[in-house]
Amino acid sequence: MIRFVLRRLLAAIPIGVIVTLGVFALVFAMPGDPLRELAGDKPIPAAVLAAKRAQFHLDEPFLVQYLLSMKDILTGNFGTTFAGADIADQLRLRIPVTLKLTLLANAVQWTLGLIFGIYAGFKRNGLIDRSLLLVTLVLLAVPGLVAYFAAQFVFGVQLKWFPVSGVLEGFPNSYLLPALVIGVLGFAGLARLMRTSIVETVNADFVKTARAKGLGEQRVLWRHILPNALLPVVTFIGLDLAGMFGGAIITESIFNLPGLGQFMFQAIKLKEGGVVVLLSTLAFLSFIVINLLVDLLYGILDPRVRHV
Amino acid sequence: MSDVQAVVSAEAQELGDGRTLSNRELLRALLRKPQFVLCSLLLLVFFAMAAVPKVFTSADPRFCELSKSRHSREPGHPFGFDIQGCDYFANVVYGARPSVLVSICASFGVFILAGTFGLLAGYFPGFVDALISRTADVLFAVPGLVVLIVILNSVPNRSIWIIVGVILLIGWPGGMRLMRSTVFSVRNREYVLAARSIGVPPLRILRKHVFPNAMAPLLAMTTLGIGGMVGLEAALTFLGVGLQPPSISWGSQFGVAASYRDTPHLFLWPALFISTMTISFMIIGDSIRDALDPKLLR
Amino acid sequence: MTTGEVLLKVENLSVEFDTPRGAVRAVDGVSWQVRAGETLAILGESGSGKSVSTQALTGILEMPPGRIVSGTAEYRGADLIAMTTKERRRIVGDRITMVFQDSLSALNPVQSVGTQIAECYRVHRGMSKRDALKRAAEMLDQVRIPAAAKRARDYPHEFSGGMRQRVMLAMALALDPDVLIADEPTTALDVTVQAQILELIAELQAERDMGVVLITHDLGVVSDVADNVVVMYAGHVVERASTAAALDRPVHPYTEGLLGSMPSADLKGQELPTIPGTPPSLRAIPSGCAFRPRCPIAIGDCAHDVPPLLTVAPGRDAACIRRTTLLEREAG
Amino acid sequence: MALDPPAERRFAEEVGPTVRRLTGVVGVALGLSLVLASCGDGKSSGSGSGDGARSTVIAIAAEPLEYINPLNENGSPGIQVAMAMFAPLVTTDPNTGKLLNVMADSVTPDKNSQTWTIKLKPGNTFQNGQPLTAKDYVDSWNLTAQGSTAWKNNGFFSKIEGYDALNPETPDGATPKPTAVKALSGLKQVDDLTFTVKLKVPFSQFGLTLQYFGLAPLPEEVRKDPDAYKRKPIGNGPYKLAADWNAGDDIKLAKWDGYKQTAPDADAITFRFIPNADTAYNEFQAGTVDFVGVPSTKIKSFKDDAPDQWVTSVSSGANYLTLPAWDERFKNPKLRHAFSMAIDRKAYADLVGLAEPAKALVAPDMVGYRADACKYCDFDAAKAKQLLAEAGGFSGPVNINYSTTSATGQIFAEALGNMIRQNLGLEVKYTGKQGSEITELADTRKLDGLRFSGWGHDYPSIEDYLTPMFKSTGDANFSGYSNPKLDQVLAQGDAQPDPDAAIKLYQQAEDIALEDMPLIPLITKSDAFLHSAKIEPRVSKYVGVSALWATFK
Repeated sequence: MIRFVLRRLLAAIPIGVIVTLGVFALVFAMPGDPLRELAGDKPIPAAVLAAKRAQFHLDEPFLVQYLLSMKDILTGNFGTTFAGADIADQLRLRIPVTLKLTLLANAVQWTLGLIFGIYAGFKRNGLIDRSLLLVTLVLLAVPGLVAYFAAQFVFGVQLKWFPVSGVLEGFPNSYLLPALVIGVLGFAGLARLMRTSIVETVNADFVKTARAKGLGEQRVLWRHILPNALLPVVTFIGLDLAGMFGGAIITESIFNLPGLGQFMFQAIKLKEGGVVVLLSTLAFLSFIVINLLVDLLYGILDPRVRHV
Repeated sequence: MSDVQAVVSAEAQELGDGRTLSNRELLRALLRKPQFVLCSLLLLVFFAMAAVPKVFTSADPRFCELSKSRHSREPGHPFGFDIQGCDYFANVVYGARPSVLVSICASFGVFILAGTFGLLAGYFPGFVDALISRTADVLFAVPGLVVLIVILNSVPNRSIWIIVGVILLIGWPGGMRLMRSTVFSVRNREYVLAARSIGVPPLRILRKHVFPNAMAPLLAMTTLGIGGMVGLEAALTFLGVGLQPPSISWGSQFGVAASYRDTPHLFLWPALFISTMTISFMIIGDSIRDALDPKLLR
Repeated sequence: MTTGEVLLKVENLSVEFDTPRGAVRAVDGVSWQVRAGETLAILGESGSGKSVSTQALTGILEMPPGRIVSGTAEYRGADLIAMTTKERRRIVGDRITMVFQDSLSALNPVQSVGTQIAECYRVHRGMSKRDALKRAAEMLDQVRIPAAAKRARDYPHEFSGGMRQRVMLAMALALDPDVLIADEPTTALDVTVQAQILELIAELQAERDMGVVLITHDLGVVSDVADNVVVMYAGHVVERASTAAALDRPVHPYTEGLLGSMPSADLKGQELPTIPGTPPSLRAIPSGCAFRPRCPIAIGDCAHDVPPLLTVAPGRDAACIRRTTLLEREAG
Repeated sequence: MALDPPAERRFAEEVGPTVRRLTGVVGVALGLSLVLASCGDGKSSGSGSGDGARSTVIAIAAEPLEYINPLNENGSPGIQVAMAMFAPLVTTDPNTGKLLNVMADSVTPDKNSQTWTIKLKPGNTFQNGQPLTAKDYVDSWNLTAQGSTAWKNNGFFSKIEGYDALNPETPDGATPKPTAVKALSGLKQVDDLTFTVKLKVPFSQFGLTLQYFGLAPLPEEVRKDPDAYKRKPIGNGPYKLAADWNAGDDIKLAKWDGYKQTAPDADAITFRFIPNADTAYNEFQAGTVDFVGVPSTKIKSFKDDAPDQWVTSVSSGANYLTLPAWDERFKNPKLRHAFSMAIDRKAYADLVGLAEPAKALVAPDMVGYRADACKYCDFDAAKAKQLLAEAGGFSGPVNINYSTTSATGQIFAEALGNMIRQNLGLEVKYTGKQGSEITELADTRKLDGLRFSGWGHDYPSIEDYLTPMFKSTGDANFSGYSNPKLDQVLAQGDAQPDPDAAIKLYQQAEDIALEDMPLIPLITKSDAFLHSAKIEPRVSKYVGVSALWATFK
């Protein structure tokens, strides 16, 4: 097991290097001068620009800039953004926001998705199942933008059930509306997957065996079908979680949640290679770690793929 | 987009060991489903709009009178006017082309790329597999939207082809994984072994034996994913990296109109068209999936 | 020692499937019975309805799309089909148990085999977890699995095919059932293992005075272990006889054909004769006698009516209008 | 900068990048005051406005500030906050437009306006209790003028003698080293409350520029270690931080007792940063903020959304379509006139909202403005076509650049593009880029095609429109325009001591520019703001809309 983990982590290193280098190169190749971006349309004295350029190593060649950024990241010495924000502060501030949002959204998504998916899968072709299929189709077809704007306007501005935006009311109030929207939009996928998985599993031979053993329906469902049907769902949930440090750029922007997504978007606009790479590294690390955890969990759930 | 993709791939994965239908059988099975027929007709209408918009409207979408900006409908202008005072119906009709092109080309391109790479990776374990899979890992690990934004911000001219290209770049790994795992299950089947033993060259085996038997799940995933592409295009406009005028597309129409709450017709129509097209694609994807499902064939 | 009591008696069982293209009759008016200590073989090609009939009467058939149209299946006089699910569950899994063909997919992949066997004791006997597990290990030992106590903690994929089939057997026999329905229990195994398993079943059957219903497409298996045989074709019983009699003098041309295509020492060096044609799809069963298109002795009348199952000799039934008595075989 | 609606960056860029000048003292003050002052309302939904009735929550549609340091701040969000926490030397009287002293007791130029003597009022202190002295100003300004400090208001001091010694030319890209010289030779402390400023050349408007909030003094402890104080500024103005201010938090201010000058009404002010302007607008509608700028997408609907709760600023400044002088295809003035006359300014102004068609190159509220200055600014499609034909047509598509940072950039670009296409029969294409990228391309003369631009004066004179944008060496001459004759007329105007005579000369220069038309005048526009029922923002035709100085009902 330890060997498995180590092997996976070692394999991640070259990928991490390529990811960070690639992202840095992309940002580096973006047209325009990063510092001018910072200044908006206002002329900035040459001396000020030069001083800033030196401070952020923008006068160095590409590879040196990249290595300096990586050094900063690896030594935990994040420095400041072009605008002067302490990056470590920003992370301390923003990671919890993104975590709260994604976890709450995922909780909504999982709860709804699992409940409806399991129910629909068990009562296949029933009323609930058919409605679920229809509703999920519609949900999957609604562009996220529509949903976010509509929800903010209806539930925030008009009905005043939720705060319109921001995080002032803290957790969970401020996060409820965006998390609900993300969760409801996302539940469609999970519910369909769960349902499909159950339908597939119901037909498996071992379910026949279980029935032939004279087990009650409930026991067959919960002890035999569900543990097997959950396996692909675990993978899906893992992928979902692994992507969470990417942040929800659009949701965070519309609901004014100061999370990693907005930070990333801002950094891209300002061409802050260092920040973009730092955030990409974070996203990458969480991707690797969560994937690893999911694989380990999967190994526990499914003895066939145990990693020794 | 990624959500839909993940679900679809997981859903489709179950088909991996399914037996394959002949095309005619598949078509016959599909035509028996009314929802499939209805959605196909709808899509045909959309495709026709994309191909020959003139048939649907005689108005010039680019004839605009600013004084009519955002007016609601009037005789001869069933959808009213857009912000520029152009006939909105004509604009929505003409908007079909980029939307359909982006969604179809991106999906089809992803299908081709993912299919090819998946075939290669699944059939040639070792170096080829490692190369392709590790590349996919890299792309998986970077948030897709970030790559989209960065690249689209960098290119001098955002045409639909650029947008399609970037979607291809970040879209293929998901399908590749699916294809690869399907190929794994097919590559040791008797007919493949037989072909190999009589010395059929590998590429021919891939083309004639492996691909036809392994493509069903990827195909289902692709059809289910097509609709999401239009929504993605709208999101790009919101983020300031969408299509530029004079291109007219549902995504950019919606993206631009989203802020104008007081004239709801501006976003209702494109949103309706986007959703209808998306749902149609999904139902068709569902139908194909069901038709391919061996459990229902018994 | 066998009491010879009739344990399970199936009468006129018909099962249909609802498909998008209309109902399909998979089992049509099937009757058979099995006594304590007896091994009854149900012989047929795939699609002949042999598995469906047993799955229907035990209630494990997916219903819908499956549907029992008519018939009874009496276990010691109580009709399983008319029973409520709850009542049936007290018998199926306890008094009547089943073994399936593909043991890898028939065992729950995420539970250890011990747990799966123990579940029988827990559900039907209400035993504690620990006791149940202990009994499960004993059961594994009885089916000759080495180091049974240790292996009980292993998962299905960690066993070889033969060992896994023994696990299935252990599970089926855990509660000392009266009737064991073995659905192609050895098909996926190689010949030596197959023989071991059949031998094991026979041994355990003798110990327990159990009725065994052996579903198979393999005439060789039938000849080795079955006392009586029921031959099915396209959902119908076409012949019913003691194994010895059927092998010796088959009445129905289908049985005859099967027998002819069995490899044997006599035919060494010759091409193996086969039954021409393929079994019909259930969607398109020929009118009259379903075997007609492949039958060497078919006549025009065969197309008119489904041939009834007629007694052609004491203890021998066959459904063929050309051979309504045993003697006609010689004549035909 | 007046053009820059302080409320939000996106907003600012919506008609086109508005060029703002660092030195723009008046301009900055004008623009910023729009935003600054709002006072709160009692029902501000418990979302963190201070307690008590006289508190205000002001929405700022921008990313949260990272520090408060007026000297290193030239964006409106930062200056808005600085306006509450720091006090300027002088300010403009909102009622009369006259200059008023705040920290200064007197500001006196010498005969030729080259050396200025600034005397401070006695008794003022910083919020840490330390007295405010001339030394604080001199040292703060010297620190900022030092290039290696890299503070954004460095450029302001370039007019002062000795600036070049603190900012030596560095080879392109090289890092400026701290210079041996640490002080501007033109800056002299006379006594505790008096200092003098010697300019490189005479400049009669220098006194006006001193109201810029970017010139605020920093106390000694802050000057020694500015980084340590970036989140706990020590000001000399009416408000101080009410609580610890951490990254991303609202900025909560409370009235500071030690402030001895006239102070606004509010007891407490909260600045809340909401980067998405539409979201900020929604927050206002939900009643959680008291003051918000109306984003461009809501210009048509705000009066219905918040009846009786809106104010508009008096517009000042102008918006243009800039033609590239470096592109041969645009050389012919007739072609430029054709473009100008193909534009239906009335319809365009209606689309933008709160806007009027432009009829001159300078803002309508300037002395010297002539409503009939532009002979080519009336919409006449037939005439435009004819002029285009006379000019020999135009080859290739016309490219229109727009800023993607703004929600409406693309919409406005399309509107103009449609007019050019329909009225001139030319093919039009569009390029969306980030605002700064467009500026950079224009700066380096690489931009292809038209762009939007805007200008707000730094001091109320038509000269401040003509010199920066049309003089060959003008610092905002992004069109690359150069006409020696215009330069000459401008120079004559600068040398003319009689104001009326000078204006005549400047008007001549405007006529030359209109004939050549490097920029096509488009519209002048106002900004709108919403306020809660409890407050009434101060609206002044001289300094615009102020939330900071709102009165409570």
